[in-house]
Amino acid sequence: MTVRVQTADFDAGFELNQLRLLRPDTGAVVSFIGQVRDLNEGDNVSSLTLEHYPEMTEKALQDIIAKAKSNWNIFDALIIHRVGTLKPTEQIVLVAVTSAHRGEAFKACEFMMDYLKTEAPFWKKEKGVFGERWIEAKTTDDDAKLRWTAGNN
Amino acid sequence: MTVRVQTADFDAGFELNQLRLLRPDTGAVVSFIGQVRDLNEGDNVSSLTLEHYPEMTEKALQDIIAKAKSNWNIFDALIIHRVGTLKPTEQIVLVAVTSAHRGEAFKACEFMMDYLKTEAPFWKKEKGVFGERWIEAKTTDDDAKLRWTAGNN
Amino acid sequence: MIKILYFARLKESLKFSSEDFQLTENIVTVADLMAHLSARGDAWGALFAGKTNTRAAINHALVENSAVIKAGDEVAFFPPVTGG
Amino acid sequence: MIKILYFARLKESLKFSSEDFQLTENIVTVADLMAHLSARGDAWGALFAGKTNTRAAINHALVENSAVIKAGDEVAFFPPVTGG
Repeated sequence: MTVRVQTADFDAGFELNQLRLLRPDTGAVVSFIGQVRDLNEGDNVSSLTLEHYPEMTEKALQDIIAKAKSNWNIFDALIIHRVGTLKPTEQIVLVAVTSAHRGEAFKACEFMMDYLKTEAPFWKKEKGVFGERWIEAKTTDDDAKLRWTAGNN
Repeated sequence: MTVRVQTADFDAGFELNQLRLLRPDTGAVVSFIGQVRDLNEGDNVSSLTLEHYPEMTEKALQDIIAKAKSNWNIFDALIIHRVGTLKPTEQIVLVAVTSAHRGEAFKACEFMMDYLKTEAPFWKKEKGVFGERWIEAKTTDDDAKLRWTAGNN
Repeated sequence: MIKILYFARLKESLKFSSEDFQLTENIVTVADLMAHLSARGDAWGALFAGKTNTRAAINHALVENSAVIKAGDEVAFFPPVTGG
Repeated sequence: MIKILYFARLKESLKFSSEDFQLTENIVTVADLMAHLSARGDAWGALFAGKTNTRAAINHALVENSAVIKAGDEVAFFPPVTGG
């Protein structure tokens, strides 16, 4: 149950190895890596700056892991989220989950991403030829989260 | 669209980095790692041997990737599957998918695993205090695959 | 007294990120506080209006606008989150 | 002539993995071939019976038992797959 918020990059392969070897009865590791796209809404993006609410962020991420653990039979979970200014193709976030079998790990990982996108206090601002602009929240992210409470899991 | 069947282990971190950097507009990488559990049906397992149908395997895996590509808007996909004799906690399989946004990558990755479990010609035999035994296919795997044709995606 | 924090687009439009604030009898909920702040005019008027659909947290937990504020709380206002 | 391959549990119970086989007029489908092989007796009788629910492939593609076999095909029999 590890949560880290950091400006530094992370080594996804190292983290996944650590996580999967925590228990010898682990059968499945599902992970999500999010990275900065060089393109958003049709415009070239030169950098992305992530602001967050430091006193709240780790608690919010731990709450998301706790929710995932109460919903599915998972062994362990990890969230690493970067803040600060990032360039296209840099990694932003790693969410990884282990379990005995794949079904629970897939669901828990996607659940965690859907909650992270709607409940963790991060805000993105992007720079490009257009100048600077805050990225708008997507209603599709709210819809993605609502799926999990609509009995559709 | 890479498929590899090999006895050697793989470096998941290296593979994920290669995959995610293929396109600068990649925003999401979803991956599954399967590993040998030290426990199956309540019995300790000392090793697992994977047999396959060499002339058919790569084609079957490429077909699974092609199906995923026709169903979802994904950029690229990778399947590495090991054969031969493996010990508990060794990696068996890596399935990874990239896309612009996470929803498509999650669905495509789980789809590929569900099809791999029911259509790719691999067979597992495990050893332990119980002797040797072939692992039985699970009807839950057939059910998992059928979800994708029942309009429930 | 409570502490109020502002993040992202809100912080930028106000040009500051936090203030200490004296609760009064008629400010009971987050919605009451938002109405009070909006009445300051200028950038404040736009703060909780329009498409930005401001979210609030009390003591580091997301809350609805009907949540009750008490002395000593840390109240934060921010736009819908966009991490991940 | 066709080639028949056996994998996993089937290969083990037969103690060999492949054979060349002469198609006859009354063997048209995979199901016909399975019936013919079963009639050889001993391990063959059990091969396509019981819980093992044998799967078949023709020329490296999974097929139903109603699929038609033609000269030159590679037909494979194996248990339900268990990779991943």
